[in-house]
Amino acid sequence: MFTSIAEPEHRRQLRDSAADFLRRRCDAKAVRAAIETVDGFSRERWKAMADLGWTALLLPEKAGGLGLGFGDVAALHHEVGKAAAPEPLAVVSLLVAQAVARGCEGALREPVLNRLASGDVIATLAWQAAPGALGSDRVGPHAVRSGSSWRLAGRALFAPFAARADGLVVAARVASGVALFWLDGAPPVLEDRRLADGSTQASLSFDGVHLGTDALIAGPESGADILDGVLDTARLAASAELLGLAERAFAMTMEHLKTRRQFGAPIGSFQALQHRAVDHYIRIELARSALERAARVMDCGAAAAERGAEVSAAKARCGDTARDVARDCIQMHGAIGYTAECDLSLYVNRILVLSTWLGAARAHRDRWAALRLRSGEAA
Amino acid sequence: MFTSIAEPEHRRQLRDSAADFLRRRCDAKAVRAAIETVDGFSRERWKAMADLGWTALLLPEKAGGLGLGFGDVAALHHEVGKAAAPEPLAVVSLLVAQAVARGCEGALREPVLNRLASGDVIATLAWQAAPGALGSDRVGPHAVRSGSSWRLAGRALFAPFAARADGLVVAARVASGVALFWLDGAPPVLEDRRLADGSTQASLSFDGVHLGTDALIAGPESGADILDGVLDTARLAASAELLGLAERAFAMTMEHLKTRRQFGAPIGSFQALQHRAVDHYIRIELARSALERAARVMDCGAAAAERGAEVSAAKARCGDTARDVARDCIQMHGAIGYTAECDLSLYVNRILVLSTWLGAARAHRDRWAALRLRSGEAA
Amino acid sequence: MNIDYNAMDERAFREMVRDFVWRECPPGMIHQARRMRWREAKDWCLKLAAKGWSAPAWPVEHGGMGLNIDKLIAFQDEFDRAGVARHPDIGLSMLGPLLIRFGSAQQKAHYLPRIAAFEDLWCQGYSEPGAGSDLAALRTSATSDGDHWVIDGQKIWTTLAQEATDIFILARTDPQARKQAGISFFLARMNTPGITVRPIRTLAGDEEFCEVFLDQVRIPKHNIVGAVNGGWTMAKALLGFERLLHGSPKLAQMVLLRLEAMARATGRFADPVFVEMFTRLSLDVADLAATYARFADGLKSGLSLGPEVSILKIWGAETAQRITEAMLDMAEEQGASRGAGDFGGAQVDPLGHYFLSRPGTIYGGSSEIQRNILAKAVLGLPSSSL
Amino acid sequence: MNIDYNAMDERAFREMVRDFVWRECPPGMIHQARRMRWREAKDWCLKLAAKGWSAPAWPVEHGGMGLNIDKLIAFQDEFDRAGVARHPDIGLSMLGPLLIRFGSAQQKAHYLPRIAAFEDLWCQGYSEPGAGSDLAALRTSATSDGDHWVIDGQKIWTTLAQEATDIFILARTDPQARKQAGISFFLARMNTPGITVRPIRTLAGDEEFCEVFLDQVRIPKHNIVGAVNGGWTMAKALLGFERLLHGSPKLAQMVLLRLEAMARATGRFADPVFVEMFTRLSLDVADLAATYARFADGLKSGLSLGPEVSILKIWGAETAQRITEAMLDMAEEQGASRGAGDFGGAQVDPLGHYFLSRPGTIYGGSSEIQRNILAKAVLGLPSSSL
Repeated sequence: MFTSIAEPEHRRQLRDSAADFLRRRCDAKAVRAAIETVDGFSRERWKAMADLGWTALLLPEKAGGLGLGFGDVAALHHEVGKAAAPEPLAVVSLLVAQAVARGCEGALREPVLNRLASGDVIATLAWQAAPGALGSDRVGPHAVRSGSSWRLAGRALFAPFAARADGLVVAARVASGVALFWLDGAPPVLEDRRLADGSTQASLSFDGVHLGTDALIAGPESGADILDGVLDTARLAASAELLGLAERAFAMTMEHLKTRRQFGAPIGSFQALQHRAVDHYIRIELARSALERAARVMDCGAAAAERGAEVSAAKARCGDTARDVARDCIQMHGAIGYTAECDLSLYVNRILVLSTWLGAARAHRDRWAALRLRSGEAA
Repeated sequence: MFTSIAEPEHRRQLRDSAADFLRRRCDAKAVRAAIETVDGFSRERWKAMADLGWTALLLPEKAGGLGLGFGDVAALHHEVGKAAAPEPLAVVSLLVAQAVARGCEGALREPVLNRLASGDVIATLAWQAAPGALGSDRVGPHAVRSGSSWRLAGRALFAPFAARADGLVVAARVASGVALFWLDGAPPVLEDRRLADGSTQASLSFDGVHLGTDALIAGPESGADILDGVLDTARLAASAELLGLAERAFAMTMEHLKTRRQFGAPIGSFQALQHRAVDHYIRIELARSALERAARVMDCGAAAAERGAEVSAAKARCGDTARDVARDCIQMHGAIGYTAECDLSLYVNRILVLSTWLGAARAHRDRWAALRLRSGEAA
Repeated sequence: MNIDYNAMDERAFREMVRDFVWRECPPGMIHQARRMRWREAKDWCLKLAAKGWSAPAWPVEHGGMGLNIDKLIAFQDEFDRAGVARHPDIGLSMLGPLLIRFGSAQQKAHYLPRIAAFEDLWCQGYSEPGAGSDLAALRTSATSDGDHWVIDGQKIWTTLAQEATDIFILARTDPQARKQAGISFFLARMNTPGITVRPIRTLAGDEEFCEVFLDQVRIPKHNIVGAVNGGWTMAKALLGFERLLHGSPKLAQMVLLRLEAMARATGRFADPVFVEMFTRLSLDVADLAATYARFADGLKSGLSLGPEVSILKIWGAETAQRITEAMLDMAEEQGASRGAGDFGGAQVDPLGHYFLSRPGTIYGGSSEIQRNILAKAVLGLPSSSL
Repeated sequence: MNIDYNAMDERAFREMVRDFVWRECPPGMIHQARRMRWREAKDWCLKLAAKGWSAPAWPVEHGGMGLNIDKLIAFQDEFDRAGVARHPDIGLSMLGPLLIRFGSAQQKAHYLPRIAAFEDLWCQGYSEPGAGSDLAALRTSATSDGDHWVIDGQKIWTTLAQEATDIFILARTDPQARKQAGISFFLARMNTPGITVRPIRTLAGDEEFCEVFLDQVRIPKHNIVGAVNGGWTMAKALLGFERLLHGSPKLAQMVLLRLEAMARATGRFADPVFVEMFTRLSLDVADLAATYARFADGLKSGLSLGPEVSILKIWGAETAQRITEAMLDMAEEQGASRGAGDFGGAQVDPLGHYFLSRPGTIYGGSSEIQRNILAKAVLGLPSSSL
């Protein structure tokens, strides 16, 4: 149903193998079982994903990674989205591992990256000062150097899976910018909340946390750039997942329209529903275009402003589209679409989470406008 | 098709007689003939409307008027809208005559009101400083007293029919407020423009205009209130016309949907068009409710803020609804709806004019918000 | 206790109601983003019953307040302004009016006082799996067996059946009759052998609806309302009550107030983009309320409700949905959490409200079906063969 | 003059085109809210022809520039950025490609050079009264009479027929054949006896379209393109060209640029509500352009255009409409005037743009029909009997 434009061969192979794995290991029943656990995901499946190299897609081959690019990240997460897989792939492999890989040149680098890539640990990133914050200018925690240690303080909101994590990258404001630290062990959770899709997010308090100088991953000369970079990378992945989620929710709804009958005809033969379905189809195709454009721009090594504008355009489009598709898929399913036992619910709930994660649509449109309209370059 | 709730008997009679007159004297052919003249309306029909008392609806009976209320004004203009009658009824009878009637106690009062009520002259109102201005805080012209005369200066925009008028009320900023003056004869037109519906609007320059002290209709102690009052009254009428225009455009489109066939069936049997038609029907009913609420509030003698909020709510709703109905009526008519020979064009073009006249929807929503949200009273 | 409420001055009446609500309604019943369970609502319900206020719309002789339409609107409005959640009311708002109109003297005498006192909690056996809004496709059957009817079938989307004591059931008594003819209307205790209930978990994580299985359920013959095969009259009347009930602007007003509370507490009224959107939504709700009042005026002046009353349900439900989507937008990352969150001090549950507003366009005749009906019955557009 | 444009570096190619356009295109051809007439476009057209640039997409051997798709997009893009209005191009964009593919050697040799030189101006006799987008209902007939066909019928919505020198006509040559079979494709001079033109005034006050009456119009037998009764192939091919042409983001881009010019000149970028809306519209256009590029990439890599290409036309036309509605909103009272007005120094015609964008969702298969096709052909939804 959806337009496929030729992709490079290695990417198609990545897609095929991902789709195959997810079909076998992550059907709706398996997702449902995982999200009802305390973790909200399956550690077994997580380990299996790591074994496939999914946690190390962007890492250079010499660091044990696959050395792939952003287009490949988008393709993988697109497949992950189609399966509504609940594992913290973008968090660990893109937010955390990329922060360490890009920032850290010290003794921490190898062991941390290895543990992350192996799937043995779950780690997360803490940085966000307030709802709607999008980057290094709105970091919550702060830190001061005091002799041979760093004294941290302040709070971070919305750290995914933090209460289930075994380690943490924390971004903190320091005297001359933003620095990144590695914090081993359980993060200092203040409040843990369960989200619509069964995953969890915590707010953290760093008051009284002391770290050795060896915990520094990136100092103020590069911390902000690295933070903004990994956030945009994770947004690309979230956009791709949203696209996959929207596509599958839509496809399930089209199946429903073809099979469910009312007033003596399949409801999919009702023109009003057909036209609405077409509207969603169009918007899904626009979302695909926005996503591919963002991945291409990132693969070309664009500067931060260009990357930010395109990633925000993609996140806004994919988030809005997915949420509107979800809403109308409930409606087109009728009452059954409102039940948890309908597989659609897995998609709707995950869309509701990912569409707000790392910035909802309005925040990203505002960022796009700030980056693009100021310079007089409109569209 | 449209919901009729019981109206007082005198109002139904007013409606019936108006509908009858318009059916006889103002069918589509007659409208078309009138709007292609230099005036953009028919002076003959104007005189006949005056003979029916339409120019003196709100005037007290002792001043030769009908002594009716705002609900009646709304009812009459609703009928006028249904016929797309191009005569300057709201301008002369509400903006001008009401300004004179409410403000003027001097020698001018009787003769001017008589000439206006008789239909012998066309007069207009000049006040507006800029696009989007809504009231006495944004008056363009200004005046200073100099001995026994007033020296005027400054400009006013969007004065309807000014290049065809034989007299003018001008609102001007003076030392301590806003004053209203009567200016006899041809207004000082700077630029005359023809609007979508064939009517005209002019910008005026008052530089070098001198008026005697007897030209003062209302001084600064009451000028602003009177100006704001007549503007809201004319907005009520414009809202009612917009409702009537939207209803008729919609009804014509429903007729088209019932008779025009494509692919072997009347196009009105296509469900997608049916559902869109219902959406417009709903919005027309909401517009009717907003209009009736505003008229009722005015008939209860509400204070300026309350009146302003309700009139703005009605103008915004009626304007938006009419414009959306117009747009979709073109679409539902297909190519024929894009031609000038289709009667729909008369309605579309007039809607495009009235929906911006005395403030487009956004300006009125902003005004509503300023009046209602500041005080914490939401809905 | 014999107050003539209708003779009271409206302001005094409102003050009386407001005073009672603010004083007596437990905080747990205020501003809830979901339907209340009996255990949560019980205290409040019994207070209402003790005051004689459980059935504001019923005639006084049946234990109601006998309010006229003005007072009824004022009464409801005060509850809504205070943010009182909906308590179990199917007996009060659906079955009661039906029995008053169509029930036998014995049925009225037996059931109405028990409903008004919250002794019985009713649920409705109406929709069936796969039938959705298409009531004519009803498959539950009732066969005569001596002095009983024996009912077999399955109902779905039965609100809070798990805590109901009684159920009313539409079942087919004449399998030969076409479509709507041949349906009858039954009353049954939930503890009758053969009735099983299975709660359905919703998207929101609640168990608001149930499936009800009916397996050889024996019902005494006198537990039929109206004539045998006359159930369609009842069903239509219920639809009529529902149409009015579902056309009320109260859900939209309630969520708008929550949106406003969130926005005030978090300073969003300083954001012109928010104010513009909030203004649009406020006017959507205000014009809905004005239209509702216009229909109510029509009723008062003796007009009957035509099919055009459906516009209230369509617009009300869709407006409520738009408002809850605006709540999600404003909540940003917090909109992903289950349960109430803190918004600058205001406790609001945007996701709960989002879910709560979903069924409004699906149940009681989906918005699509309502539009089909309006297109034909009101706009006079030709039938499609679909 | 034998430049291999396709071998040029894209930047150099764009600079060359831009330079020519900015230097040579008359100001009256820039930023127009309506289609240009021949008398207005003539100078510019003849300059293009003299430069050999009138037919960028045609092969070099037929007098075109022979541009590949990248260069074609760049060429068009430079025109659009400069705001160049559309000149009479039906011969160039519709008939030319058709003749190149289906015409006889004589037809190519005779017509193509005349089209490229703007000696002939073509119009299309395609739609008929009452038939709308339903081409199978074609009623114009052609009957054989010796070495001529005699054509009778009526065409409508023929763009600028009043200034065309030639017309191509679809007519039914076999009245027995069902629907699309039995149609043929004819070429005729407009001065052939029996052809009468009546302009149709539009909502916008222009006379952009005409009715064309065909009364016993005698056409030599060699003026048929393709086989007798083979016109449906031609019609489909034309629809194919149209689909691509109509999917171009250029109208949406053009009106967005005008909106931006208005907003910059009047300081509206200081209004957050405007910026929010402008941002949405900009992203709608940007994502349209990205989707168009994705389809173009598909074409380049050898995929053929399926029915899903219609999404471009639907979204492009509807986005352009939304943008022009935003122009009207921004224009406030000035949006009611006919003709260009002054907006802080920028000359813009919001009403003209509003009208100009209306036909995009009606002609060439209305948005409703495109959605019907997509629902069935792409989404695989079942046919309704309507």
